[in-house]
Amino acid sequence: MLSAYLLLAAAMFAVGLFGVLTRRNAVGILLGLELMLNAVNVNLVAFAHFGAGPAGWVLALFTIAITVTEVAVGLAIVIVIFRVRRTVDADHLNLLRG
Amino acid sequence: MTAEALGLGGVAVLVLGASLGVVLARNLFHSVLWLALALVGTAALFVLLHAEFLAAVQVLLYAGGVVTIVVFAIMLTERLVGDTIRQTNRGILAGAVVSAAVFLAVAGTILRAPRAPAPAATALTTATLGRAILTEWVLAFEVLGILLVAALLGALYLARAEE
Amino acid sequence: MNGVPVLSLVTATPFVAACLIMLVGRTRPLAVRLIAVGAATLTLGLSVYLYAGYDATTAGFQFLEQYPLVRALGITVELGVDGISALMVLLTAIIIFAGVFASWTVRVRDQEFYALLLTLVTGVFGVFVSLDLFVFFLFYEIAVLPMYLLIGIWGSTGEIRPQGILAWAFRETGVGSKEYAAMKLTLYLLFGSAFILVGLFVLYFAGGAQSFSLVTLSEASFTPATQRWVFLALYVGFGILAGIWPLHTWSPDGHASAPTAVSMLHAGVLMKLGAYGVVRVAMTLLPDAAQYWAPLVGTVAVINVVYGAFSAMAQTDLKYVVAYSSVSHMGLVMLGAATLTEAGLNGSVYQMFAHGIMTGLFFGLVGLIYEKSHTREINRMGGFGRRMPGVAACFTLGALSSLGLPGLAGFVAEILTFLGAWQSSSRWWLFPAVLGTLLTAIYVLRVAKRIFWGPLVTGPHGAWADLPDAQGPEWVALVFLSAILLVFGLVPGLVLSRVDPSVVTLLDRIGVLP
Amino acid sequence: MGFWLLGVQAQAQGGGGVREVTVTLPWLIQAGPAPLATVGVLVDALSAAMAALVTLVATLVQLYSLGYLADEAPPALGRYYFYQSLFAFAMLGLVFAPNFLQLFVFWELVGLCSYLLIGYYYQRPAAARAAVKAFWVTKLGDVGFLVGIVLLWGATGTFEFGTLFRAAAAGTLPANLALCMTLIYLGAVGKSAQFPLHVWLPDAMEGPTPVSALIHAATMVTAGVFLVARAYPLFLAAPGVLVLIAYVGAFTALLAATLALGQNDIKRVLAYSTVSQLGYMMTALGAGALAAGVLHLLLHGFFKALLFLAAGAVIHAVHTNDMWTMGRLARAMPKTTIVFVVGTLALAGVPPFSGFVSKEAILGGVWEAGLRGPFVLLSVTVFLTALYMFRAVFVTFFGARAAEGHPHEPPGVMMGPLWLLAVLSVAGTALGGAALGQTFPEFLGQGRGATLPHGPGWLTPFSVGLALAGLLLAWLVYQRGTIPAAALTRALGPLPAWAAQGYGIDALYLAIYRGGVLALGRLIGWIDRYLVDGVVNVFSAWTLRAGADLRQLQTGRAQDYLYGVTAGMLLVLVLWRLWA
Amino acid sequence: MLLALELGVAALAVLVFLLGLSGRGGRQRETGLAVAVGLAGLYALSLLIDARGPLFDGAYIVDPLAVFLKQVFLLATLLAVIGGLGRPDGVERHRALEYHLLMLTSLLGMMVLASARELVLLFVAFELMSIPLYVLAGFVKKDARAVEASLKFFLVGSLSTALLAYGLSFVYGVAGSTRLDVVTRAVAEGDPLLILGLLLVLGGVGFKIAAFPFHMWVPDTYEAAATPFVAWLAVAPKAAGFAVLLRVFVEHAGPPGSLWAGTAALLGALTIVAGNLMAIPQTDAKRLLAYSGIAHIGYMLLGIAAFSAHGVAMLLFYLVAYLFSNMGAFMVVEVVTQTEGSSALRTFRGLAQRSPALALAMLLFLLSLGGIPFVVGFWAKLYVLWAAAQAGLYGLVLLAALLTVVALFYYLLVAKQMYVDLPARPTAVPVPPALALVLAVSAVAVVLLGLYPGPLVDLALRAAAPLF
Repeated sequence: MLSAYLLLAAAMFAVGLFGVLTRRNAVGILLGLELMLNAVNVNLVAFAHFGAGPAGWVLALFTIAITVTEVAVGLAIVIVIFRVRRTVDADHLNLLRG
Repeated sequence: MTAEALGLGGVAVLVLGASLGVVLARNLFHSVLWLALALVGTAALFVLLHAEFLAAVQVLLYAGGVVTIVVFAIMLTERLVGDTIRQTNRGILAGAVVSAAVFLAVAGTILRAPRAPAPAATALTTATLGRAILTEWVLAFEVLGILLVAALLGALYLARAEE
Repeated sequence: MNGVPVLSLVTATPFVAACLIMLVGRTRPLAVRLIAVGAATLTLGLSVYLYAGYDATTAGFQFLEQYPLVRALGITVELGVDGISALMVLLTAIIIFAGVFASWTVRVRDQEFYALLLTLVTGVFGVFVSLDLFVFFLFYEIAVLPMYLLIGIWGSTGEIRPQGILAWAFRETGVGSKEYAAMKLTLYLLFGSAFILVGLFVLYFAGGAQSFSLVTLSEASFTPATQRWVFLALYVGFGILAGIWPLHTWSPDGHASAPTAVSMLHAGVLMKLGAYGVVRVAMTLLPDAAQYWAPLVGTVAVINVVYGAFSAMAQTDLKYVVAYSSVSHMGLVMLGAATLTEAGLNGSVYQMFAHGIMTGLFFGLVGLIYEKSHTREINRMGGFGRRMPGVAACFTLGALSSLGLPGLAGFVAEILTFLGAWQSSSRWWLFPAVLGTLLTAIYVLRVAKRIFWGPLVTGPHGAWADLPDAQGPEWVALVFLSAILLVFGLVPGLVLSRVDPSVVTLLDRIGVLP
Repeated sequence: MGFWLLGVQAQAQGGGGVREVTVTLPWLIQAGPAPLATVGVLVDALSAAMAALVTLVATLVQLYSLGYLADEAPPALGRYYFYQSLFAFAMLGLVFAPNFLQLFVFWELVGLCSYLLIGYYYQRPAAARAAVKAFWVTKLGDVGFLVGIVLLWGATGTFEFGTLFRAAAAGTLPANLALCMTLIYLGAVGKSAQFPLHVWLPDAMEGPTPVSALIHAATMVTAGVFLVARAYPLFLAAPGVLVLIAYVGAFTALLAATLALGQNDIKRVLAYSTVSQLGYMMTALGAGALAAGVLHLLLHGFFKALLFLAAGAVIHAVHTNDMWTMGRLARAMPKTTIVFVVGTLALAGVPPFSGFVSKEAILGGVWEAGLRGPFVLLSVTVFLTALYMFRAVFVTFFGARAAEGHPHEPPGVMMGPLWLLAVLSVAGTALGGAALGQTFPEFLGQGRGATLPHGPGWLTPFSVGLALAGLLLAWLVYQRGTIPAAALTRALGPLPAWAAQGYGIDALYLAIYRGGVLALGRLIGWIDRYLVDGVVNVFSAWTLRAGADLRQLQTGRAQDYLYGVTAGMLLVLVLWRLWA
Repeated sequence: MLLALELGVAALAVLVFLLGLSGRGGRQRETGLAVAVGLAGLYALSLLIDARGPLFDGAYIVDPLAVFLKQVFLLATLLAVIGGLGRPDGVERHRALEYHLLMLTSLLGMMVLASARELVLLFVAFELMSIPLYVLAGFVKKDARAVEASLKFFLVGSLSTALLAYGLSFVYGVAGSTRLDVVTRAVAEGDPLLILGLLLVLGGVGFKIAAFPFHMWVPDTYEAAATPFVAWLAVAPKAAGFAVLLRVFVEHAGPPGSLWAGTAALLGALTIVAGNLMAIPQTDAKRLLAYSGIAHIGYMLLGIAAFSAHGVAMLLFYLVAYLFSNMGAFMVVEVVTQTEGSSALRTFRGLAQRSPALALAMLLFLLSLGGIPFVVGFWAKLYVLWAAAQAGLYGLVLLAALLTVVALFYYLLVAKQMYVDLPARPTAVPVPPALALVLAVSAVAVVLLGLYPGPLVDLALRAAAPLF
């Protein structure tokens, strides 16, 4: 049963990764990251549920909080970028390269 | 057991479907809405795993908070750009292959791993969680607090329009 | 004088002088030179004292000094010399003494030039007097690095036009420019030092001695298999510096581009340092491998001799001729070592010294000619003997020593090497080696004839009317080196009395003494 | 300079004597009781006689030079006397060498002096060319010499003549002795201008004439002969090598004589004549007639020096070397003519001149040794010698046309040495015999009662007849014109044309030098630059390009960076999979 | 007492906050000075107090390794803060509160990380360290390049965080606890899921230390962000990343050591090759240093690949060497950039003739980075190779040594610009006093440690010994 949860989480993680890798829009990439971290939480809670101890819940809780902060900071950066560059298309953000 | 499996199956389809919606939707707003759905679905998973408190946190903080911020951000940038934000994908094939490879690697390991016979399912009680946080993980909790303050400060600094 | 740390003094003096020079300020060129001369004279004096005071009746290391550096890892600054290294110290002191005078006319950023030059010399001294291989390596690196700036800043650019299918690579790397030469030399030598370092590590660990001290390590024993490949690593590493074929190509480019004193020092001393490393480290510590690889070392050496001579013949750039002649002569040095005979090794060490002086003289002269005529192309010269008879005379002397004319130091080295070669296990080495001297006679006299003999050609400003002979301080360098060539050619006992006991000790270790 | 030389001479002669004396000091030391090599002095009859020749001729030439080079600038003159004195020193060192190594050392040094003196007029391209040519060609032989002594040392462990001779006497010489001696003989081939290394000597005439007299006629070029004589006990132990020496010598003698016939330059005539005479000496040694060969060496030293110096006086007077622009000089320079003719007669072997004695002895020795081939060659050479020498005499001093300008006799400082040498050329043997009180072979230590070989009874008339025939032919052709020179040339077919080209031997060397050595040099130079170093440069260029290429990974697009992270992750996972 | 340093940093952060509230936070000099003094005091404190021991039942440990690392963090931050004082008018000046506060919180994260022996704490601390960095990278928020760099940094960092968290979830799940000592026991059983988790963690940390191919954010971020910050970013967080590697993989996941060592060897080799090769064509000093920094990480990874007390000690020594050399080099770039307005390599032309001392300092730093004797970098590189050789990784040692040659190529190119080429302008380059101080300290340290590395080696050996 645990495996089922883990596989589900893995699938979610992979879908999130797909979004991260393919989205052109920075906010879209951020959403993909959300999915990946969400998958982590599923993992944690599933493990905790199947007897791995309370740490899983704690970690899940913390992960949620950290995800929120990441999103906040990430969006702040996106907004700054918008302000300066008038685009959020990750493809166009290549002033720096080489 | 079967009920749980059935529930899991249903939620899994919901969550995965929503996730795919997040990464494939053309309109950013739709993506966000799909995300909200995926997060709520995850909350449902938590319920299935007897972690109701976390489910609540998930719905309130995540599905509520995060999605709200994102929408805010989108509104803000939309206002700045003056155009509805469209989004497309690039390199779908490569992304799919790489993601699939990661999935296969992880899933393969999960299936390969020797699993002890399913241990007694444990339920989460709010009290357990509260006690754990304030005893064993108090230091982490403090650090998390500082992290939240710092992140807030940083995000504020960045997002604030300069005088 | 027993308590005086002569070796530390010799090693440190140039560096202290370099620091002084940097402090003196850039507006006082004479003070800079005087400090350099003072330091060079002091080291020369100390080296002579060292060499004269070396007790030839016992072959071991003398003038020992010890200071711990990193106790945890067993690294100690351990100094000492035997006959071979004492001679090398003397050689270094002689060359730098001459080099300081030879670069008297450096006008551009002379303060930095002298400071770097002297720093370089500290490294060279350090290598020759270190008994701890680690410290040896450390100094080795110091001896390599200043070269980059010395060539990069004060070097000269030759005229090489890339042709053929590899031209793209030549253009990409910038063949011919001094920047290219500086980079090539530095990197090539550091590349070699990578091999040395690996070899030293294996010595440190595999012997179970956990020490870098030559003395301690020489009591450790290594399995034949270990010996073989460590020897190879050390041979390649040191061999690069010694200019072994086919890893020699840094040397012509580097020496041709380098300023006079640097070429003198580099071809005169640093290449010897490579050969010295092979003898001192590889052959001493890995006696079985020395025997096992001797055929390879010697065969490569005779390739060097003949190949270098032919290459020298093909050059039209004077500095390249001299540089390739170094490649050829270093072959003799390595050949002598590879014979594993008393005569051969004596010859090898003698050749290190003789070639050091000779090539120092050569590069000093070439530098003079270049400085006064502003060309390195042999084909643009002719009849210079009329305008610069002194230079011509010294050049001829050097040329004669290089082709092994008796009465000059080169001959003693060559005859000893030949005798050793014929006694060695691969007798046929004698023939290419002797052929090499014939080829040397051809290219070196051909060049001398081209430059100095015949009617005076027309230069860029009329008939080279403004071409002066050597002047003032330059004479010091030329006469000094020429005199040494002569003295050590006539009285070989000066060298052999000190070197032979050490050579016999080494051969005894290798176990090839009859 | 001259005084110093006299000192050396005095010292050398003071040491002279029949009793053999060897004094050595260690030179190359090594572990163990005996040094690897020594320096020292070996005085015996041979070296004493040789030293006497060297010092005498050297002194006379120095004197002569005072007059000959009076017009030179002081610095150049200093150089000249420095080289001359250095030469005398080196030559004596060679002569007194007690071992092969020292002999080789001074052998090279005299070569050096030769090189420097040939190149005395270094601004002249021809002189410069001749100097290096001389050095290279002799060096070619020296390489063999060096290898020979190294091999001999390898087999016997010594360079010392004394030790080697004792071994020869005891019959304990190594098996490869013939090889060693052949190689050592190569040195003599180069130095004494034997075929095929004779090509440098005619060109060496670019040097000042006194130099030619001293180095390239009387002393240095005979060092090869001296070498063979010095190591004679060893050569005797390798009879095959002696036969080779004889044949090469005889062939050289004839070859050079024919070449001398085609020369227009008076000094080159004399040079080829020297080559030819060296061939005689070598043949004598090869035939076992040591005393004859050495005697000819000494006497030749006198009359050839005389000839050169006299020729020098002529050149000094007319400022040209070309015989055909001279003529009837006998009128303006009668004394010079006399001494030149004396020298010529001695050279041609006309009795009673000194050359006659030694030449007879050589022919006798060769006949007695049963070397018929060389004997024939030498006999022809006797005829040719008289022919080409008198050709020179008639053309230069008599002939039909008068030389241009106002030739005059040389000053006393030049004439004095000429007279002295003329006396020695006339009566050298007699004077020597009287001074020594014994025969020359006795002097050389060949035992009491030893005499020069004299061959069968018909030999004397035969050889004198040949010489006179040559003289007569020369008179008919070049003085009387009875037989036109052109007719003579036609009669000989293409031979004269070839001879004028030195039989193409020079061209052959040049071809080997240019097409072989220099071309190979260029080839290897190319290989070095474009292959050996090319590899280095290609690797460097590849590294540079790899950097530039890898840099393309850094596209600047954020998602490619994310791919990077994912790829790294996958890489680690793959490694894990492979690990098991 | 065991938490004295962490509390000190927190107190300093509060102080900065209070200064900000009092309206003075906008003034850089005062805030910066306060922070600098505070950090210096804390550094001194770290040398004085000798408290060692576990806290929270072993979840938090103050051992020699932790102390060593914390001193590195403190020192790096101290130098960076002083260096920041030498900046002319800029956003840091007006927003000194945020700037220093973010730095201090990040520092706090690192310090906790160095001691954490428990996964939750480790994760939170890791984030506390990372998130402020994203903001700091884009601190000059009007600079299009800086914010772009910030976004890239953020995206790569977040993805790595996801990997790390995902890995941690497996580790926890299989081990049944988040305590590392429990993990050690679980690892012994060799559950592949646990290994997978640990490898994912390795990937997550790989981003932090910028191993190839997790490194790609580095050049962009370094090039665009403010130089004193970059100097710090190049050192402190990387040291923290190594802290995680040491704690998790060396100290606690020992048994399948060969796998970690092998992975470290592979990543190390790749990083050395890629970093050095990509540095060659660079024309910007900061970018060059970025790539060279990547290569250095590869060398440090060899210390882990050696998987021995020696290896770890040498890695620690390397960190210190790298700290001084790299920060020094970046500060020189900062000085030159202030005058020339660009960090392009060509601005260094003829520096030796314009400001000999500055050029000499840069040369020392470059030589140290290049691993030349008598400056500390030599020992660093040597010790790491030594450790690797001791572990029998001769091939790797040879590769590393060969690429050192490549590294010298581009360092020498910079040296060439400074020494060989002629300056465009003969005027001296003015050095702000704060930067001069940092440069002097770094240069002296580089030379002193180069001449006498013994004590530091001993210290590193003491710090590393308990891990095995």
